[in-house]
Amino acid sequence: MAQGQHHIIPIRMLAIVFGLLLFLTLATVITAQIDLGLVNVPLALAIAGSKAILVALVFMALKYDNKVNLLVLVLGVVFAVVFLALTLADTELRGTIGITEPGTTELTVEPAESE
Amino acid sequence: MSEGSHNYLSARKGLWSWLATTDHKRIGILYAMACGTFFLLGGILATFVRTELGTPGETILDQDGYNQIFTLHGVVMVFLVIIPAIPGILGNFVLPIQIGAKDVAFPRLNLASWYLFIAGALMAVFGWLFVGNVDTGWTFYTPYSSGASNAVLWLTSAVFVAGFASIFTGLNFIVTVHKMRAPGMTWNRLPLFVWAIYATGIVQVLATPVIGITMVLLFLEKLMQIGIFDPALGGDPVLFQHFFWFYSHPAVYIMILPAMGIISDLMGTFSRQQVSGYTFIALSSVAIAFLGFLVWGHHMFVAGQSALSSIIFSMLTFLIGIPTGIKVFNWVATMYKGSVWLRTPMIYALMFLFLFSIGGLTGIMVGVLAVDVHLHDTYFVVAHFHYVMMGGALIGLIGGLHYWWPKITGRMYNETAGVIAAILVFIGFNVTFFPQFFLGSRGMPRRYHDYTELLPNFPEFAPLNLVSTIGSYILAVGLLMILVYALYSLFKGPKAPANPWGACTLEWTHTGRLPDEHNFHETPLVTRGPYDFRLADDVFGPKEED
Amino acid sequence: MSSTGTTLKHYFVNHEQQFDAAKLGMWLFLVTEILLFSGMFVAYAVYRSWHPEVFAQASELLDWRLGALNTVVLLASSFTVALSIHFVQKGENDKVVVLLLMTLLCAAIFMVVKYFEYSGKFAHGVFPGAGFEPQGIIDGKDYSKYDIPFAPQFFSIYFVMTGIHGVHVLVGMGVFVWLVTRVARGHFSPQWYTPVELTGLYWHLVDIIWIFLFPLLYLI
Amino acid sequence: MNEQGSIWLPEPASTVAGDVDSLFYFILVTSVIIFVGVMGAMVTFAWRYRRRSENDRPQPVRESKLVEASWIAIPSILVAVVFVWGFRVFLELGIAPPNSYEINVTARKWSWSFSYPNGAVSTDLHVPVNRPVKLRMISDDVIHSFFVPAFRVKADVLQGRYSYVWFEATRADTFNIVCAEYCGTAHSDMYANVVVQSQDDFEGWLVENMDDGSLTPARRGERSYELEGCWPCHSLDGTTLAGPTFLGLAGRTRNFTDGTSAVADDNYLRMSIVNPAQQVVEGFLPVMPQQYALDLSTEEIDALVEFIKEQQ
Repeated sequence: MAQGQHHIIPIRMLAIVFGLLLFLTLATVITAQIDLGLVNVPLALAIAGSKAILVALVFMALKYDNKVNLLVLVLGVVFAVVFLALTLADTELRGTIGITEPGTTELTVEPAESE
Repeated sequence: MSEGSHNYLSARKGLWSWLATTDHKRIGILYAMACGTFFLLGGILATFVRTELGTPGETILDQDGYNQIFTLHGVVMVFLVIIPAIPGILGNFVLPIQIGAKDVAFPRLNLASWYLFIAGALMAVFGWLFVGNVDTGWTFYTPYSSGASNAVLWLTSAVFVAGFASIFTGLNFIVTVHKMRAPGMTWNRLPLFVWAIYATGIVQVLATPVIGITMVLLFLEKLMQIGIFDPALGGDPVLFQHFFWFYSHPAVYIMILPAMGIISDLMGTFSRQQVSGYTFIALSSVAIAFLGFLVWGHHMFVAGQSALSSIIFSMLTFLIGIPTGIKVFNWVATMYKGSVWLRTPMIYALMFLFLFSIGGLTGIMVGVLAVDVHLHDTYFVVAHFHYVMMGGALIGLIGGLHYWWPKITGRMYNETAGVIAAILVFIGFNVTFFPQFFLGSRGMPRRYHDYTELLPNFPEFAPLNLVSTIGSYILAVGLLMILVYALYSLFKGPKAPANPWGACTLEWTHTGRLPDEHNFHETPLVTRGPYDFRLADDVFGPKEED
Repeated sequence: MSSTGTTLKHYFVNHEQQFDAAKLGMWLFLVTEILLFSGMFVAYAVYRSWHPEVFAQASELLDWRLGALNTVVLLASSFTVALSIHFVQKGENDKVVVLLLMTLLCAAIFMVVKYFEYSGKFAHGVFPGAGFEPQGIIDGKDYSKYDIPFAPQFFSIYFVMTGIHGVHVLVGMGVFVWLVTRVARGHFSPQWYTPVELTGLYWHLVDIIWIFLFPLLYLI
Repeated sequence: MNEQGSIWLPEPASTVAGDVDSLFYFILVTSVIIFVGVMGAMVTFAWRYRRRSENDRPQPVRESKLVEASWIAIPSILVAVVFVWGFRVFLELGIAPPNSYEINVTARKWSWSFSYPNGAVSTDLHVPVNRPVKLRMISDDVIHSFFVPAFRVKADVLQGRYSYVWFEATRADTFNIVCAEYCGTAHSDMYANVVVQSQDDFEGWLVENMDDGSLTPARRGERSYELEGCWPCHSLDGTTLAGPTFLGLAGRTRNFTDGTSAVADDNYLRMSIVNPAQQVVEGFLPVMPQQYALDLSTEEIDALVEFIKEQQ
């Protein structure tokens, strides 16, 4: 009954996605060998992200599925990013505000005494 | 639908029918027994802690003994009582019936999560009894925990396993609410208890895995010195605190949201009034669930995190105050022009409002950057979270248990005894915890075995601690009294009518004195909201007690 | 009620509801997996941003060719799983068996490669945590030169991440073995193939995690 | 030195304390007003609309959007005010004046030691009055937290990384320093004093405590006993704390947890300092840190042994 009516993804579509995934793997390996400076990391992550999206949408059939499932996945990713971002907000920014300048060892400077 | 042989208790007999049950109602009762036992244990530990602190110097425990006892008190109360209790007991029993379902979406998973929970608890007990002492505090801060006894390995594994019990419970409820609602049970006809448990489920599913991986990393840190959290190996102890609080702050909402749901139902039912601001309360539960993930750093203002992130976290913290405030104001407004029936559950609901307001307002206090620097890790914080965790979550649970007791057991409890116990709990609670605000803001740090050395400068610590200890005994008497009359009611209590409170959610209107094994004879068709007392009156007016 | 399908549980109204519920449940479970791994990604990001040069240097010890091979193997296994769902929806169960066996084979190759990677590391003193003491010369790399501060952190994270990922692969293999026997006994039909669908979702997620692990650990 | 103040807060004794207190009392008063308002409404409604009979029916209520909006808006404004105020005072607490006098702090289980620019070291913190003082703090072992209630300052002290706190004391008096982060067995005994002195007294104290190498070995040992934090666990008067007392220790026969025994001679005393876990005396736990072999020079250990032998 009901399950028989589910969208069947054509083999052609699956094969194209598989091909794309292999291509992107090759791309990430090649770009990693070239020193692009600051671009390397974002590029690798962008490629990995596109691969993940391909897998999620087609192999995992989210493209054709109930949108609630997509929402669930997006929420999971969003909160993983929140975890990452707010933790890095600490670890990357330590010492930007606060008591980091060296103090003095001199006792002769006594501005407060004169008040 | 009167007394028959088909209710959920009489349908099957024998120990196995309980241990292998997939009936959500029976699993709720299994949780009740487990959590009840752990609550008793945690409560006994708490009286040890308070007795030790009652007088200066060593009273009944030496330093190490005291450290172990408060650690166990924390671990038991947080992981084995407050987190699982309301979803496990009342969520399981009530939620499927309230939405008109015959069971949760995954009944076997539901049973499995109870066994996981028990397995986690047994691991903790095993580690404690046979492996070694744990004195790390329930927060397991590194490097103290990575250098502590091997029992920590057992405790972290226990938290990991019990965490999965919590995940599966939350997952089950989310799917149940999405997919199992009866015809006509639209989202805006869901009882607010269901909304709250649903929001709790979101937090359980999204936050709990992180305590899982934290415990794995801590386990490996202790076992193989992987150097992620231990500064002696190049790790960062503050990173551990991020990991820990990413779960443990949302966990606060796992504890309090279900209690808020109970209070919403109680306020509606016992005021016979549409709950004021239904949509606001429902959505504020979800808002709290999400915002709860953004504020964990307010536990770390003085821990050595960057000043900038402290500022961000403090700002986000205040956002949570808004939906919480909305709830409180709406609950009070629900009584306006209602017909307020002051039975025991309603007394607990009002008590919740009193205690939770204090907990919430002092929460604002400790969320303010500069003030928290002074108050952090003092008894002020201890008092604050007991007002929220116990005055909020546990008082909500006790109120809910009184409310649904007739439906769960089919019997009434003694109303007079209920009121007297409630008054004792109220007095005992405030006498115990209010002095701790003074203790903390005057400078007494938490987790202190002794304060003798501080007495020359702070002579008031002695009387304040003594009062607090006396209060804890009053509180214990009140709680034990509840246990006594509940047991009495279980065996000797008068039989309850199907709907003693005149409530109009499905568990009261569409089931008998005790629900059937599969909840309903036929799937209910829902045509009105959960608090439409005027519509409900014609059909389901309060029945006479028989 | 289908003769090949499992019966409808009494608490569901129809198969559609039962299937949707199972699938939503699986998605929620996958989200918990994402959050579980997120902890390790956070640890990775923090230590990488603190010690980028150490991470770059330490990752030289990982062989990107083996990593790339494993990536291709896992992608292929995802492909075969996706195909198996295609065929189970069409009721061609003999093809499903073949495809699932191919998936198992890919998973086994993945684990064998991992085994060689791990044992190669252990043989030269590259252990997670306190045992970290790299030594010996392989492929012209003097391992003892990698005994630098915070290199242990890189390898701890490497072993924990790939280790937990590997556990997931092993669990997946166990489920596939169970699935193959059930498919072979004709338990599934276009009317009811929920376990195949759910296992497929799980497997794809394991693949996605690796898609991120590969560049982060081996390449950059 | 009784720290009077109000029932809520001890008497402020630093420049920032007053600002923190004003904010504290502002929130307190606002909270009390809100609390009384909400509870007043609750009690009034519960009484005024109490159920009078079985057939009591509530009156219909129309929900007011205005009311709903106002109790979103008013709390929002209040928390915004409180946040900004808290933020400003937090910056004040967080940024030390550039001319601050710098003192190094080491925390360990379960004692503090303070070292001054001229080489003086002490177990109680001595600071000049009306002079910003900045502490650079580090821990030898687990996390501790430096907390002076009278100054309203607190900061965790970590291993492997400095953390800082600054304050300017406004009264010459003695105040408590407590450890606010749980750190194990004797956490509640990890206290010290901060002695606020006039500029002249402070300078005099500094000179007096400078280490000029003129001490006898036993006196140097006594110094180490205080500064390295032996005293929280090893008494000199026969009291049993977390570790054995030093009174009458030398020359006595010791029974160990592994069943063996030995006489406490010089070598035993030395070994107990550098490798305390090797032989643990019956009735005690192996809780003593292992760090002393690294922290103490050979001369310092010799001096400590001399000092212990003196306690008869």
